[in-house]
Amino acid sequence: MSHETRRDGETGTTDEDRPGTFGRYGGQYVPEALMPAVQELEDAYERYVLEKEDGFVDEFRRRLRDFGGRPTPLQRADRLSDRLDREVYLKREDLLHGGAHKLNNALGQVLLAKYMGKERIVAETGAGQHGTATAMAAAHLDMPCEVYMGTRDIQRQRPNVFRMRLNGSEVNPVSAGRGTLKEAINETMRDWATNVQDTHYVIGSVVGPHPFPEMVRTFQSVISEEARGQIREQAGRLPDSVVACAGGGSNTMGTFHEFVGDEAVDLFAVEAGGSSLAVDEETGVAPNSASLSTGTEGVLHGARTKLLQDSDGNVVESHSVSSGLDYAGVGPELAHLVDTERVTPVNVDDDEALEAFHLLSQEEGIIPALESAHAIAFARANPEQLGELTVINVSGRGDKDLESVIEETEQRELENAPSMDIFERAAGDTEGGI
Amino acid sequence: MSHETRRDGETGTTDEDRPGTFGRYGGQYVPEALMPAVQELEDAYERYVLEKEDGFVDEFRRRLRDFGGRPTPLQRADRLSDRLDREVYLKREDLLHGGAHKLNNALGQVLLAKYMGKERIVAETGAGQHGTATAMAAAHLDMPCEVYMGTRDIQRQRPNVFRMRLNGSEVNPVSAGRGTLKEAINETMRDWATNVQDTHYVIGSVVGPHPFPEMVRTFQSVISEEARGQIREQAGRLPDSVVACAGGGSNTMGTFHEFVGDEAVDLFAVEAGGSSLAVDEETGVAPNSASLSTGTEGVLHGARTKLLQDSDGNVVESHSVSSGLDYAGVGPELAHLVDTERVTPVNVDDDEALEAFHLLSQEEGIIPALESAHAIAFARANPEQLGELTVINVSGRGDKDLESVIEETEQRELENAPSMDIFERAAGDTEGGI
Amino acid sequence: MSLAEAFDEPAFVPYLCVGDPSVERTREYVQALVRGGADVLELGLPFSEPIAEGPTIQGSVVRALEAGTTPEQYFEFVDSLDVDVPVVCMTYYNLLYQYGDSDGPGSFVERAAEVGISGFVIPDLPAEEAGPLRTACDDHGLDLVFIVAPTTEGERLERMAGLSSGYLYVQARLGVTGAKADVSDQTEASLAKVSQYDIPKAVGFGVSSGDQARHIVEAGADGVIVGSALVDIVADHGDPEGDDVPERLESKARELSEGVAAGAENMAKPEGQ
Amino acid sequence: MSLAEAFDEPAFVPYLCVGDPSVERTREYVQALVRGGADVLELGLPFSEPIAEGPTIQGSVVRALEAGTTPEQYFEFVDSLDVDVPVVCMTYYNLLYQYGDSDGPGSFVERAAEVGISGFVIPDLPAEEAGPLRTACDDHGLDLVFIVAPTTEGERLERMAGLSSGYLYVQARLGVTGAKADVSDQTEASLAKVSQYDIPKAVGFGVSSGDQARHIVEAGADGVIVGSALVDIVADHGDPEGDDVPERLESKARELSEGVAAGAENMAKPEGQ
Ligand SMILES: Cc1ncc(COP(=O)(O)O)c(C=O)c1O
Ligand SMILES: Cc1ncc(COP(=O)(O)O)c(C=O)c1O
Repeated sequence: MSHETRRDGETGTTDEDRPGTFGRYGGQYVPEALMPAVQELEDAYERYVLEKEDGFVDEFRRRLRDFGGRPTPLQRADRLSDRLDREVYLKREDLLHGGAHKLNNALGQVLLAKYMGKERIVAETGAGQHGTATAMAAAHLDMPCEVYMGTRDIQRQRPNVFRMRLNGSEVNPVSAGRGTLKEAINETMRDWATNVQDTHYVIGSVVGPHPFPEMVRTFQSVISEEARGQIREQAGRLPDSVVACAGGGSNTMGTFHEFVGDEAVDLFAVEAGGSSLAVDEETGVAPNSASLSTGTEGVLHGARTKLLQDSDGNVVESHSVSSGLDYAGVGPELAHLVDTERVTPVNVDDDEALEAFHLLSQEEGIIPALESAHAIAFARANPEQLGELTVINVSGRGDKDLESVIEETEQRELENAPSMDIFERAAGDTEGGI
Repeated sequence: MSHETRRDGETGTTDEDRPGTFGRYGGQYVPEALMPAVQELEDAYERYVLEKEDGFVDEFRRRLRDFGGRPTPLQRADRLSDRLDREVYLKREDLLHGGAHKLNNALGQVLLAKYMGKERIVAETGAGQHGTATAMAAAHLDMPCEVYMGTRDIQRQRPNVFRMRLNGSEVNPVSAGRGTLKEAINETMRDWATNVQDTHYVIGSVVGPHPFPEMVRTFQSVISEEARGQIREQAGRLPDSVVACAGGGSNTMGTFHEFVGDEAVDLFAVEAGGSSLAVDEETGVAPNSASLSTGTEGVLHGARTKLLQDSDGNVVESHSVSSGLDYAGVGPELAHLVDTERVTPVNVDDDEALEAFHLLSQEEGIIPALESAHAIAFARANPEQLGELTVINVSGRGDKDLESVIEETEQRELENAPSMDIFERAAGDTEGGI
Repeated sequence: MSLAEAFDEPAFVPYLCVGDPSVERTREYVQALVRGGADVLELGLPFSEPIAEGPTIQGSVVRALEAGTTPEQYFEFVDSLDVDVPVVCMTYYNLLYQYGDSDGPGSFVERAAEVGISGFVIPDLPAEEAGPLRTACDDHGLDLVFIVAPTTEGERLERMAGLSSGYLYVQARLGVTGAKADVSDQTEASLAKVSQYDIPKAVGFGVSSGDQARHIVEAGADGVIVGSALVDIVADHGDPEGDDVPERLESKARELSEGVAAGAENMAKPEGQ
Repeated sequence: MSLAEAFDEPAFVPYLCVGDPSVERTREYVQALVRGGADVLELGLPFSEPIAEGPTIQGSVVRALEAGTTPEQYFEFVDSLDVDVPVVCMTYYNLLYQYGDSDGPGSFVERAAEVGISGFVIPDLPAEEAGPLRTACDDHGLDLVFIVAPTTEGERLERMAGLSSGYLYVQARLGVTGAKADVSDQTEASLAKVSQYDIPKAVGFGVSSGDQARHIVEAGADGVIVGSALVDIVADHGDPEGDDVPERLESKARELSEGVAAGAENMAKPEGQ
């Protein structure tokens, strides 16, 4: 046999023209084995979600309402409004079933998988919020589900692991690397590549190969759809600004989407500034997760986007007190909106986020997720940037964060943290009188 | 000085004619020092709540919506309906802010205290659900709040203690007796008796002296108000039955109230059967909390009602795997509805409740509070009693119960409990490959 | 001696909970109090939910219950008590309600009358709920003492003064039982408020010293009720055999009764007697 | 030798990740593989997110990164490599994209050409995203190898066969890299699917024994790619000085290359050569 080295046929399209790209970002950088699945998903997304075939959209909306608890309220924050001397409204995604906006997406994808005839769900999870949302949706829709989670995260996030197991999902420990989110994503991709024919991979944010970023954003857009109507009804006009935290960016895009066309509305994506914005090239660690503010263009987990990487292109470890923001990449659409200056990327550090957590808990009676506390912290520190009327997304509740907030609070000097000596007092008291 | 032993004036009314009684039950058995406060509250309740003065009711409804997340959905439980071969709808109070129906009452009372010009809130809590709801409402409405909690409960319910402290409430350890709910109620009564002039006592269920039972029921009736409308809209008719768990009975009365006049609707109050329905007179312990089914008439915490007591009239210790049901008394109105056969008291034991907890978690993607699991367990075991169409109240979510469910599950052989060996597997895996 | 006679002179009214630490020891304690000058005895029958008590008396109640004290033991104890002062039973309504076969307080009152109890103080029974018990007391010739709180006013005060017999229990300050260093200014105001009613007024809640007792009597009280300061002595001294609780109780009682007597002497006596 | 020449006879294509446990040891290992009969070398450049690799190769990549292996070290290593077989660089797209000052894969390809690399396998770069790299490879005369998966069909298969140069990497089964006892039946079907294309077909994913290699060649493959079975040897033997990894690699390579050769002999040879 003899062969000549040759090539013919098309050269392949260039990235920027293809559907599934947002300016320079997006695309489908996945192993060939996954491409058919990705394309099948693209088709299904177009048919069921965009073209509303077979009543998918109606069923999705109905289940979001009855199972998920939508619409979530838009609440005027009385004391925060006083404190910041402007009108502050909170979009209460913390009230969604499961305790975070994550269910909007998980329910959408599991339902879509059902419409596609898939028989098995896999998902990755870091802090466990996306995993629990997926496990709930899978239980609700009677789909077997396996969630990959780093061994370190499993030990740190016991309650969420319990919840997934209680909902009947398998939780597969991933021990590679640091045993955290990045490794769990890699491992879920591998499962998908192996079982692609009957399995759908429910990705947890607006990241990954097309159509995930657009599809997840579409499922999450119910947030801004509601919020835009609610603020007009309650305040009589559009807000001057909208604020959301950004990890992968799904609550962010969900909260922004319907406002993107409203040019007078400023959009702030609040990233985790962690303990510092610098990257330590030596150790390959960025003590932050501010990929929009400090990241550079590259390819991660299937998409071209902004990410935290060293000069060679290896992805560095991100860090944040909030595990849901602790991710080195960000959704490609959000990266594009930042490049085109439609969205302003900002960040707050761990201490500010913790203080905002305490502030909202004490003054509004809402214990926010540490992720959401970042959005509050930005508003608190920069009221003048908000205009007269602002909407802040409370992407989730903080029940999952209690232990870590207590721990982190103890290690710092925060302005407004309550003392937790009650346990010692109660222990001391067990014998004595009152 | 000489005196003759004499008495004149009225003899006092007999209990059964007075307002604040339900048949033989109810009344105001409180120390004299509290009577003026109780009467002031009675007046305020009539003016603001019943006669809707000063926009109280509108403000309450608005805050329930925007802060609390009302209305909560009524959801058809697809798989439970299949399994029980009838239409089963779930009223999703687990989606209320804080994770249980408790906020309906706490928000109403704290707001009322504000209208009354009170400057301080006290409350008792057992499992911490009422305490956290009150702490949230107090933070939301900017009222200082102190919550009394048994030292034993403090150690058992860490997350809820954290939440109260995070919301800015003081938590006062009560070490008397067993250090649980009963003692915390006594202690809160004492605080109220001491600080009655500026303090309102937010009682956590439809118990206590008049007007509490009626007032708490009124605040909680929003559940049945919504549910009755929702089931008519979704199923086209009234249900054949309505099911709710009963501890003190606040979710119960809230879920039943609007259906009480619908005579064709059967009402089932599901009590905690614990491990046995018998009372051990020797130790003064009832290994259950089934005061409607097994209790006798007496006076407890300010009202005449059914309660678990020994033959002398001392209150015995109740028990249930679910701490929110673990109370020796029950609301007087519910006791009366049982006596008049409008409400059927039933009970399920600890094992059945745990199995129902697992069932709902796995098959519907809803992790219920252990309290609410009792209602599901009754439905599961007695489908034929439900008729063709039933509404079950899911009074709260089970996040608070995770650790205790795992522990209790390990000690039993349950039909459907998932294994939790994941933590050992994850720990073992930390070093090896996948 | 009847309650009415006991208040002819300003009276010292000590409280103890029966059964703490045992019925037999309570007997010694009560005798010591009488030796120390008690004019009336308030004897607590322990109930599991003592919502009007502070930590001191609550502790005593818990110990008495742990020792197994029952209403029947209580009655037998009072029956066998060989002292010449009237006994008032202090307890909570549920124990009255449950006693005997029929519902309601009747059987309890009947049995109380049998063993020579003179009257009742029931802290969780306000005037509004007292009808059935008032009737039963009337039927058996027992007194029913009501507590007038600092918050009691107007019509309710009228009604309670009218309903009360034996004496009026004037609560010296808001809150629950318990010894305090200062007896509040409230005392004088409270006494003034009830001065018009023709019934003995005994002041309680927080009295702990002879001095306080004297002041209270000087302010116009017909009696001084002391509980926690005595229960503190019972609680502090554990050894059931050789301890000196009776001696200490007697001397505390003497201090208090002498305070009462001193107050009585110092008082202007506008009505000659 | 060019890639085209290397596939004149069915070829044995071993994979190792450069830098595991160090660049110097990799040199010994590579020489051993060549002694054992390697016809083409697939040399991995470690990337932090190796999403297409199974645990074995992933572990190797992690060790190489921990040893500090960079693209530049990789290039210098290949440059200094004294072997007479073509080297294919296997890595992920982000490393190509980041290399050099300008965006895009151009500088990387240029440098690769400089050090004598013959082509690339980029597992996270499907045909749809390959335009820029294909162009750069063409500009520098390098091959770009695409992976055909069991799920690749129809138009996409056409397009990829067209785009691929050097060889087609035929993925033997779904999933990620990793040694398996059985090479799936899928192999024959996969080879049949691509038989019409006039380009060498090398089968990989899961091959671990000489026997399997022989079967694969008998089924019509032009090459057999083996990674995890070799990396297992690298991973199992830790002592950086005196271990026998090179010997074991050489003997495993020999087993595999002999399997390939045996398969080639046993094959019917319809086209004379
Ligand atoms: C409550 C909450 N908010 C925000 C995030 C960040 O994700 P995203 O940026 O995709 O919204 C998470 C992720 O777990 C989360 O749990
Ligand atoms: C979720 C939930 N359901 C039910 C109850 C029982 O209370 P109730 O009978 O007053 O509704 C509790 C009490 O804590 C609770 O937390």
